[in-house]
This record gives sequence, structure tokens and C-alpha cells, in this order.
Amino acid sequence: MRIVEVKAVKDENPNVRTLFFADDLCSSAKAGQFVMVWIPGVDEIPLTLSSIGSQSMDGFSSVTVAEVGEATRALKSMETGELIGVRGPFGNHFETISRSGRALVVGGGIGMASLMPLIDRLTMEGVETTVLLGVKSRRDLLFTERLSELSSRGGINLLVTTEDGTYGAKGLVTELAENVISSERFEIIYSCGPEAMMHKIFKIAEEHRIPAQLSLERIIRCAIGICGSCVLGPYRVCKDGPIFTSDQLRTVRDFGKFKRGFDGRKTPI
Amino acid sequence: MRIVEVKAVKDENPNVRTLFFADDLCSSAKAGQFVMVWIPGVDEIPLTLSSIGSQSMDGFSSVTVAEVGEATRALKSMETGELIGVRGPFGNHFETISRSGRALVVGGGIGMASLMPLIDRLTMEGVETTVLLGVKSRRDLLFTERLSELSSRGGINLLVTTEDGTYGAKGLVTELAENVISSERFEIIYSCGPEAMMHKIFKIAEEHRIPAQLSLERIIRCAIGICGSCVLGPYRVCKDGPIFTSDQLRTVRDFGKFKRGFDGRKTPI
Amino acid sequence: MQPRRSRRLTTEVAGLKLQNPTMLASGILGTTSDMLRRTAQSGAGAVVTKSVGLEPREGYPNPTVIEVECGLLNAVGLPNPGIHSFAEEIRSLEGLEVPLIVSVYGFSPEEYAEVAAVAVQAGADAVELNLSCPHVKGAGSDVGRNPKLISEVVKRVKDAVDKPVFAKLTPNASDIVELGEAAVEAGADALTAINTVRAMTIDVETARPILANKIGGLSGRAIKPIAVRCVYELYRVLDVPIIGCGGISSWRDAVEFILAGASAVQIGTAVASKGLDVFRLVAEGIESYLERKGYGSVKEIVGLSHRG
Amino acid sequence: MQPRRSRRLTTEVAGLKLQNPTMLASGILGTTSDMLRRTAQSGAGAVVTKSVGLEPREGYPNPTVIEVECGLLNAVGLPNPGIHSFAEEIRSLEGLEVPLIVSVYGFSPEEYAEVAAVAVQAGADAVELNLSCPHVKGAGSDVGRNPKLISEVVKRVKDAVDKPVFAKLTPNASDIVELGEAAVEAGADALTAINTVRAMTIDVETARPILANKIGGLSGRAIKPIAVRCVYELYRVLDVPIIGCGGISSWRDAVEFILAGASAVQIGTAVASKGLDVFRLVAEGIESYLERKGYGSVKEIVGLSHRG
Ligand SMILES: Cc1cc2nc3c(=O)[nH]c(=O)nc-3n(C[C@H](O)[C@H](O)[C@H](O)COP(=O)(O)OP(=O)(O)OC[C@H]3O[C@@H](n4cnc5c(N)ncnc54)[C@H](O)[C@@H]3O)c2cc1C
Ligand SMILES: Cc1cc2nc3c(=O)[nH]c(=O)nc-3n(C[C@H](O)[C@H](O)[C@H](O)COP(=O)(O)OP(=O)(O)OC[C@H]3O[C@@H](n4cnc5c(N)ncnc54)[C@H](O)[C@@H]3O)c2cc1C
Ligand SMILES: Cc1cc2nc3c(=O)[nH]c(=O)nc-3n(C[C@H](O)[C@H](O)[C@H](O)COP(=O)(O)O)c2cc1C
Ligand SMILES: Cc1cc2nc3c(=O)[nH]c(=O)nc-3n(C[C@H](O)[C@H](O)[C@H](O)COP(=O)(O)O)c2cc1C
Ligand code: FES
Ligand code: FES
Repeated sequence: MRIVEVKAVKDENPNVRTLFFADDLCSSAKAGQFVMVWIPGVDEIPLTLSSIGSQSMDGFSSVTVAEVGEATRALKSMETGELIGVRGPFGNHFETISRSGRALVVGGGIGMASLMPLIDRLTMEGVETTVLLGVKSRRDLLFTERLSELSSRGGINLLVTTEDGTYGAKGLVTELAENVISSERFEIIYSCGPEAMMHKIFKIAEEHRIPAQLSLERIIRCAIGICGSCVLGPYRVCKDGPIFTSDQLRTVRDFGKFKRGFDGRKTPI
Repeated sequence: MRIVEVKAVKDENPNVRTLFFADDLCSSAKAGQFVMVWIPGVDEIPLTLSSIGSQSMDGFSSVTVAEVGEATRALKSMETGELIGVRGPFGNHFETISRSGRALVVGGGIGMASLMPLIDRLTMEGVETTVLLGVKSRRDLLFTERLSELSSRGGINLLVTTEDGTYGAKGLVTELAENVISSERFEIIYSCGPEAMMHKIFKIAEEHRIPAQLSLERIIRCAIGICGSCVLGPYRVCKDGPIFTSDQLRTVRDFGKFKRGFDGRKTPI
Repeated sequence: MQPRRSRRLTTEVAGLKLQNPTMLASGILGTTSDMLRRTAQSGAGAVVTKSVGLEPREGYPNPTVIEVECGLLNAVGLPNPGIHSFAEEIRSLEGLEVPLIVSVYGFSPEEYAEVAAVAVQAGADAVELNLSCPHVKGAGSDVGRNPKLISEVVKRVKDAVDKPVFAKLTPNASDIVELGEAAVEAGADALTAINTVRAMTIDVETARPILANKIGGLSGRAIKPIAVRCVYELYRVLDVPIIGCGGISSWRDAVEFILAGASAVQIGTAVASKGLDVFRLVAEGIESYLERKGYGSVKEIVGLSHRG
Repeated sequence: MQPRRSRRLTTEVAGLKLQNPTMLASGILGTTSDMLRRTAQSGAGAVVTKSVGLEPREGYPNPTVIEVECGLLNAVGLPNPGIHSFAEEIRSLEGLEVPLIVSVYGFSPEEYAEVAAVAVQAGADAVELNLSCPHVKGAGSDVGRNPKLISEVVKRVKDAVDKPVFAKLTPNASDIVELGEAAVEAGADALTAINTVRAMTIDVETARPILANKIGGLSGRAIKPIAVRCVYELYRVLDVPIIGCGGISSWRDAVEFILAGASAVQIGTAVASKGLDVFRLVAEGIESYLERKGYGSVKEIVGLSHRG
């Protein structure tokens, strides 16, 4: 556990804050890896690195947190100068493709956090990248500056959907994905978001025989592959994941259907 | 503790055997350092490295043991293929002088073991070296081949005394040392042997204002400077020694007079 | 990759036949049938499940597991779905190629017995009694530090099931032999030694204990010499098979436990650093050792350090 | 080099004034007056002698001390010249600039008292009762695992001397708090926690326990989380100063113990890796920490991890 100081914060939207910090190990993390963030006295939770020091100008890495409960609330209210504990980075990472290919990145809400370093990487490597971002409403947009900068530089082709139509196309990002995939050819699909959404993306990808890499979530305790709370079929999300390929997911019956609670019992997704 | 196999043995004289073994750490030891040798089921005792792998043709290091009690008897009867444990090397080492100087090395009996790697080093560095070896009788001579080879190559000037006159000059090596020091100029005196002998050498060196480096013995248990069984004044023989300079020894009242037993009580040397 | 079978490595603990003397330790990945099967396929000679109780338990909030300089601290708090839900996982392991040992805890001797009975009914080849988890009040080592309670628990469980019963002991005792004796006299078929050592760590920047439960159990390299000593002390006095556990990560560690008196070994924390391959690597290392030293079977070296 | 004095570091344990909260642990170099003086001059805030008994003892044959992966194992066997001879060393430490604490053991409460009395007469500023050496039959932890015997020993010693009495506790107990309570109720002025943890190591090539005594005590990094837990548990319940000991090698370790509840810390094994400078380095590090965090005195952070 390394204790780091929050060096800066940025509110992505009313419910989501990015916290920046300096940490050597995180600096050399790979896109898609996550850290365990200790909020002293409160909890420790898994969060994907939403930026990686070695790829950012100020050398800071960051996590981006959406408030959903006690720990995320505490973290979201943290200010510059406060201390958090960091373990990791943990897990595997997104595998990029050669620059001749075309990539589709589909993010749902806070799931976009784990895709940001991937998008950085893809554009750096010159891969032609289409990014679909789906949120509920205009006020839920996130990573706006980073995405629009990439988009305006021509690094990515950015398409946004909102469920209420207050920004971009109206509807679900999965519907947009289906359209895009039907009309253009992609070598790979990356996605992170609610599991139901990703399951739909997986289905679409399978139909079109496009390999997918999806970032999944399960209860994380140890993050080092021993406690068994994050298991999904024969895999550990913390060690064998969090990124899984469609090859792997094809035989995992619980994917999109069941997760396990803190007591290990199955509950529907 | 590393377990090593005895690769070869060599009887130096009826009471003294050299055991050769391969060990990386011992290979890079310095002249004068010692190891703790575990004779499984018997004891663990301190022994100086009598040769150092990096300086020997076959890459073997060695210890040379004189039988004085149970552990040394067991070790002396060990044959090629048997296993011993080795910890170390421990302690400081002899400091050599620049090649323009002349060195006097005075060994008493088994004390010669710790001086052999030093002599190797001095001759390698081209220091003009006189070696005085004192033993009781002809049959107690040791390191005969190594010394006569060095001597015949002109690397050292070797003078031997036996108490009974059966080989070399008759008398004590301290008497010979006194003569030699009175007639020739040395920049440094190195010595290892019974403490009474070394105390005499120290006295002679002091009279002639020649710095000396003496290798001392005390009860060694931990060899890493914490158990306190090897103390000599404010020094630990295992860590601050085993080599002490005349500067250090000048203020140590017990030197040449008292040692401590296994229970820590003082006994006369 | 399934490790090759070897006659030298085949052994037996309280009637269970093992293809090699390595087992998965309780609480390590043993939460689902899928993970237990994967571990068996990776080369473990037997697998022990996460400890299961009568009722579902959520365990403690995070941080529950934290690496320290020489090992791991955990206070997971025995999360588990309860034996009635877990029986499903046990049943779906029918046909598993290695013995399945279900670890059981309870807040009373009756509970231990009830859980064990359901586990065996569902297909467990043996049960291991967690008499040693150091961080749950009223269960684990709160039971297992008391020889009388140990005795009661073991007796009840023995009455309730007809499969081998292992008693897993705590090192947090002034005399582990006393605990082992109580278990054996009450009928335990084997002893597992040891569970984690009570320990904690405090972060100096925030001046707070890191584990949410403050105190947890230390595992891994740090405790190996403690665990070897426990196995050695138990073997010296008692006449049941002992399963060594605590800080094993290499064949050398495993052999050290076997020489101390262990008939088999469990591996936990090392799965973090070595992955699930650790079982195969340790087993292969033991085999090379036996071969090099001229032993025909791992059984020949059990307790060898006590001779001479 | 004498470390600079600092108001922030000055503290007090059971009436002893310390220039900084570091002490030399018993059994580490404390065999002669010369070495104790050198240690004091190197920066220790107080020094504790090797444990001394009534009669001279030679201790065990070698190997007595052996490094293991994460610490040190020792079974030295309490070699010492006996208090009557050792009184000489104590007397020649008159004028020592830091408190001199004589560690005392015995095979009966009477022996403890007699040795303590001679030590204090010779000039000891305090005595520390070794109720915890894990490898000498009939002394140390054979006494110190039994609350009744602890109580008897402490009472006798308190009756025999008018200097502070520290009780050094063993972690080889099912409940260290019970031991601490017995000591405190009997009048102990401070508790030292902990002594080494019973442990052993076996060489796989020769299939032999390495220590001549087979079983010894584990010290160093491996036991730090165990020791921190012991200090934390004692502080939670008892109202005497606690001296933390076990695996301390840096200021960070020392602060961890102080936050857990230690008023001072002892350092042993780390002298091997860090040399006698370790006391100065740790003290300076504690001072920088206090300064950085805005504390005026080390006393302000004793037990701080228990708040909130
Ligand atoms: C690999 C991974 C990466 C993640 N990355 C991000 C990210 O970048 N940004 C972000 O905002 N969120 C991320 N999450 C989700 C985040 O961890 C949870 O939202 C957070 O733990 C909720 O904690 P809470 O106390 O606020 O909510 P609670 O009220 O305690 O729980 C709400 C829900 O969050 C989930 N959750 C709670 N604790 C854990 C845990 N220890 N492990 C996994 N899930 C838990 C459960 O589904 C729970 O039902 C990630 C999760 C995983 C597994
Ligand atoms: C730094 C050092 C280097 C040494 N190098 C050599 C060497 O190269 N060759 C050699 O033959 N001898 C050497 N010795 C001496 C050797 O260690 C003893 O002769 C040996 O320990 C005797 O053991 P024993 O069981 O045979 O005899 P014992 O009958 O047990 O003892 C005889 C005497 O040996 C000494 N001794 C015993 N145990 C120890 C111990 N643990 N530490 C120190 N002294 C002990 C004591 O003076 C004792 O009275 C060295 C000693 C030291 C301290
Ligand atoms: C994260 C974790 C969870 C554990 N859970 C249990 C458990 O549920 N039941 C049990 O008997 N032991 C449990 N243990 C203890 C291990 O089974 C084992 O006894 C201990 O970790 C020592 O072995 P090791 O050093 O190989 O890990 C757990 C250990 C760890 C690290
Ligand atoms: C070689 C050695 C000898 C020891 N001798 C004693 C002793 O005589 N009396 C005692 O109370 N503790 C003794 N101890 C225990 C230490 O004082 C200390 O409690 C223990 O080593 C833990 O601290 P550390 O990890 O800093 O070494 C000894 C420890 C070592 C390593
Ligand atoms: S979180 Fe523990 S195994 Fe994945
Ligand atoms: S032998 Fe232990 S201090 Fe030197």
C-alpha cells in the first residue's frame, strides 16, 4: 500500500470526479489495469486508471470515480492535498492491434474511464479509432475535453448517444454500435460499461465475427488472485481479467447473467 | 546457510586438513575473511578462508582446519563428497599496501590459514613480501607446496622456524621476527597465530613504529555482529574484526591478556 | 497443464489418495466449483474449499487483504454463501479427479457438525475443521484456542460424518501440541498446521490500521519457520498424519515441512506470486529431490528430521 | 557520532528519562560494559543488557543463530556469566549517559528477585524481566506463558527492588493481554512486547534442523506485524507504558509501533543489517516525521491509531 496525495481534482460531471496523483508504479501501468484505492477509515475499492502517468503531460496518473455508494461518495468528495492509499496496478490490459486495423471503442457511462488510456494508446499508435460513448443525459457526459481534443485533432471519430436525446443521438449506445458495426468493418471492438450493455455488444460482435475485449467487474478484495471473490467461471477478474476476450467469454455461462455478492451467492446481473 | 559438497581434501600435516568447495559468495571473499562452517549434527565453527575461489585455478575456495576438539575433529575427518554448511564470508579483511612498500607476514601454526590469501594477494600486487612461518616441529609444517612454489617463483622471501629445530631455524617465530624487523625496513606487519604470539609481534611492531594488522579470535556465535559473544573491548571480532590494526589494539586492555568463555566470563589467554 | 503422475509422489492422508502431496489451502480461490476444478487441473493433489458455515456471511469491508514486507495480512471475515447454497458447488464437482475437502466453521459444535454433514452429503471426500481463523469472534480460533471446545467440535463432527475429519490448528496458542492432542483424542483423522498468525499493520501517514477489521492473520514467507516448528512439535508427540501449511512457495519449502513431519502440504499465499502453476512446480521439485536423494516414495521422508 | 538532542524526541518510560525513544533490545551486544557504552554512544536512548541469571550459563552449542528468509532464528540458550560476575560490568557503567536496564531471568520467582536485587544494587536504572525467552526449559517463556507465575515473579521482584520493573512478554501465547494483565496487576511498571516467536528451520539437503537446539526464536522483519498487533492489543486494555519490539529497522517501523501504543521501541536484529547507527537513524527519522506532521513531542502520537 502506497499512500499518495491527491494532487488535483477535476469534476467530469456532477456525479463523477477524477483524482490525480503521482505514483511510479501507476505511471508505468498499461491501459485497462486497475488499482485498489484505500479511502482511510472508509473502504478500499477497485478503480481503473483513467490516465497513466507516463502518457500524461504532468506525469500524474488518475482514477475517475462515479458516486454510487459510501466509498465512492467519500472518494468523490476528496480534495487536493488529501491522502489515499493505492495498491496495484493489477490485472491484465487491453491488447492493441496493428495500425492497419480499425478499432471500435464502446463506452457506457463511467465505463469510459478504463477506455481513456486505451484510446490514448490507439491514437498514439495511429490506429483508426471510432469511439461510441453512451450516457443517460447531457449532464452525464464525461472526459469531455480529452475526447473533444482527440476528436478535433482527428485522432478519433467520436459519436455520442444520450438516452434522453439531450446530446448527440438519442437512444442506447448498443443500438448505435449495431448500426456502426453493420455499416463499417472493424478488426476489434473494445468495451466497458454496465455488464448488460457489454453482453449486448458481445452478442453483436459475435454475430459479425469481430473479436471483442470487454472489461468486466466483480467483487474485488485481494486483487492478487487468491481470495476467490471475483471469480467468473474459471477466471479471476482481478488476475485473469479485468479484460476478457470473446474467446474466453463464449464459454462463461454467468457472463451477462449472474454475479456473486459479498457472501459469494449468485445474484442476477 | 548454503550447503556445499566437499570437492577435494588435502592433508597439510597429520593434524591439519584443507577442505575445498565451490561457493559463489566465498569466491568473491577478501583475504582474512572467515566463514561459519556447519558440520551437520556436530557444531558450527568459524574458519578463515585459506583460499578464495576467484584466486584459485579450479575456482574452489577452502578452509583449513586444525584438530583441537570435537568439531575440528569431525571436520578434519571429512572426505570428498560429504556435505557441510557455510555462512558468510564475514568480517573485515587485510588491507594491502601499495607495491612500493615491503610487507612482513608472520604466521604461527594454523594461523597461517588466514594469511595465505593475503600472501596470494600481496604477490599478485607485486608487493615485496617476507613470510615468517613458525611451527612446533617439522611435522607441523603446512601449506608447504603453496609456500614453496611462491618462494621458488621469487614471489616471497620465506623463512621458517621450528621450536625443536627440525626444520628451518630453531626457536620461536617471534624471535625471528624481532631480528628481521631490526635489520630490514617494513611498511606493514601482518600476523595471525596464537594470541600470545601476536601480542609479542604487536609489541615489536610498536617499538619499531610499524603499523600492524592482526587477525584475532574470540567465541563466534552469530557472526553478524549482534549476539555479543565475540566482544573485545568496544569491538566485535566477527564484524569490526577479525583483523585489527595496532591503532585499534593499543587501547584494548584485554588484548593478549583475557578472552571470554562461552558464558561470557573472562579467562586469561 | 496436468502434471504427469509419478509413483514417487503418490501418497495418502487419512485414507485419501493423493497423486502428489500438494493441496490448495482453504480460503484460497476455493469459493466456486469452477475455480476448484481449475486448481485441480493445475496440479494440486487435493483441494480444500473456502471455509463454509451454516448461514451466508458477507465478511468484512475492505481492506481485507494487504501485502506486508514478508507476507500477507488478511481479515476477510469468512465470507461464504452458507453450506446450503455451497452444497450446489460441491455437487457440481462430482467426478473431480482429486479429493475434495470442504472446510467448515461454526459458532458452536452443533453448527460445525451440521455444516459438515451437509458437505459430506453433497459429496465432500473429507472435511477440514477451521478451528483457527484468527479474526472472527466466536468461530475459528476462538473455538480452536480452547482444547475442550476443540474436543467437543471434533467429536460432534465425527459422529455426524463418515468421512475423514481434519482439524486445522492455530499457531496463536501457548502450546499447539495441547490443541493437537485434544483434536486427536476426540477422533480427528489428521491435523492441518497452521492457519494464519494474528497480526496487524498500521499506516504511518494516516495513523490508521489498514485492515478494516484492524487485526488479521499473517500468512506467507514470514510464518514459514513458525509453521515448520508447529509441524515438528506435533509430529514429535502425535500419531496422526499432519498436513503442513504456512509460507510454502517452493519444493524446498515443501520438503522442509515433510521432513518436519508433514504427510502433505497446503499452499495458499504463494498462489499470488507463483500462480496456479505453483502446485505443479512444487510437486515436480519434490520429485526431483526424491530422485536425487534416492528415495522411492515421498512417504519415506515424512518426519525424517526427527531421526538422528 | 552522538545524535543531536531534540525536545521532540525526549520521552519517559516508567520514570526513566530517554533522550529518544529507541533502546537496544536484550541479548543484542549487551554482554559487556564496553559494548553497552558503545551502543549508548551510537545513539540508543537506553540500553538493555543480555539476560542475566543467578549462575553462569554457557548456552547451547552452535548453530545458535541462523538467518532465514525474512528474519533471524536464534537459540543461544541464555549464555551469561551470572549476576555476580556481571555486577562488575554494571558497576563499570556508572556515569553512562543513558538509562541502563538489566534484563533478568530465573528458574524460580526467588531467583528472578535475587538477580534483580543484585543488578539494582550494582547500579541498574531498571530491570526487565525476561518472561519470554522461547528456548530455555524452566525459564523465560516457560514462566511467562503462565499468568500465575508471571504474577509471582513480578511481585517478588517488585518487593526486592525500588527501581522500575519491565515485564517482557512472549507472543507464544493464546492471549498476550492475559499475560500483560497478570504482570500489571502484580505491579509491573511497563511491558515490553515482544520477545521472539518459537520457530525452526530444517535443512533439506541433510534433513536436519539447523539450530543445535532445533527450536529457537524468530526475530526481525517476519515478526513485525505480530509484534505491532501485540502492542496494539495491550495498549487497548492496559494502562502502563509499553515498549514495542520486534522487527524494527526503520523510523517507519518505529512510528508504526508508537502509533500502536508503544512509548518507546527496542531494536535488535536490525543491528545486523544496519549496524549500530540504526538507533540514530531511527531517532532522526522519527523526528522528521513529527516535524512534518506538526507534532511537538513523540508523546503526542503514542497510541494514536486507536483514536477514530
Ligand atoms: C476492475 C474494476 C474497475 C472499476 N473501475 C471503476 C472506475 O474506474 N470508476 C468507478 O467509478 N467505478 C469503478 N468500478 C466500480 C467501483 O469499484 C464500485 O462502484 C465501488 O466499489 C462502489 O463502492 P461504494 O462503497 O461506493 O458502493 P457500495 O454501496 O458499497 O456498492 C455498490 C456496488 O458497487 C460494487 N462494489 C462495491 N464494492 C466493490 C468491490 N470491492 N469490488 C467490486 N465492486 C464493488 C458492487 O456491485 C456493489 O453492489 C470498478 C470495479 C471493478 C471491479
Ligand atoms: C575468526 C576465526 C577464524 C578461525 N579460523 C580458523 C582456521 O582457519 N582454522 C582453524 O583450524 N581454526 C580456526 N579458528 C579456530 C576454530 O574456530 C576453533 O579451533 C574451533 O572452533 C574449535 O572447535 P572444537 O569443537 O574443535 O573445539 P572445542 O573443544 O569446542 O574448543 C576448543 C577451543 O576452540 C575455541 N572455540 C570453540 N568454539 C568456538 C567458536 N564457536 N568460536 C570461536 N572459538 C571457538 C575455544 O577457544 C575453545 O576453547 C578460527 C577462529 C576464529 C574466531
Ligand atoms: C486471503 C486468505 C483467506 C483465508 N481464508 C481461510 C479460510 O477461510 N479458512 C481457513 O481455514 N484458512 C484460511 N486462510 C488460511 C490459509 O488456508 C493458510 O492456513 C494460511 O494462509 C497459511 O498458508 P500460506 O502461507 O501458504 O498462505 C486464508 C488465508 C488467506 C491468505
Ligand atoms: C541473538 C538474540 C539473542 C537474544 N537474547 C535475548 C535475551 O537474552 N533476553 C531477551 O529478553 N530477549 C532476547 N532476544 C530477543 C530480543 O530482545 C527481541 O525481543 C527480539 O529479537 C525481537 O526484536 P528484533 O526483531 O528487533 O530483534 C534475543 C534476540 C536475538 C536475535
Ligand atoms: S479479488 Fe481476490 S481473487 Fe480476485
Ligand atoms: S559472534 Fe555474535 S556479535 Fe560477534
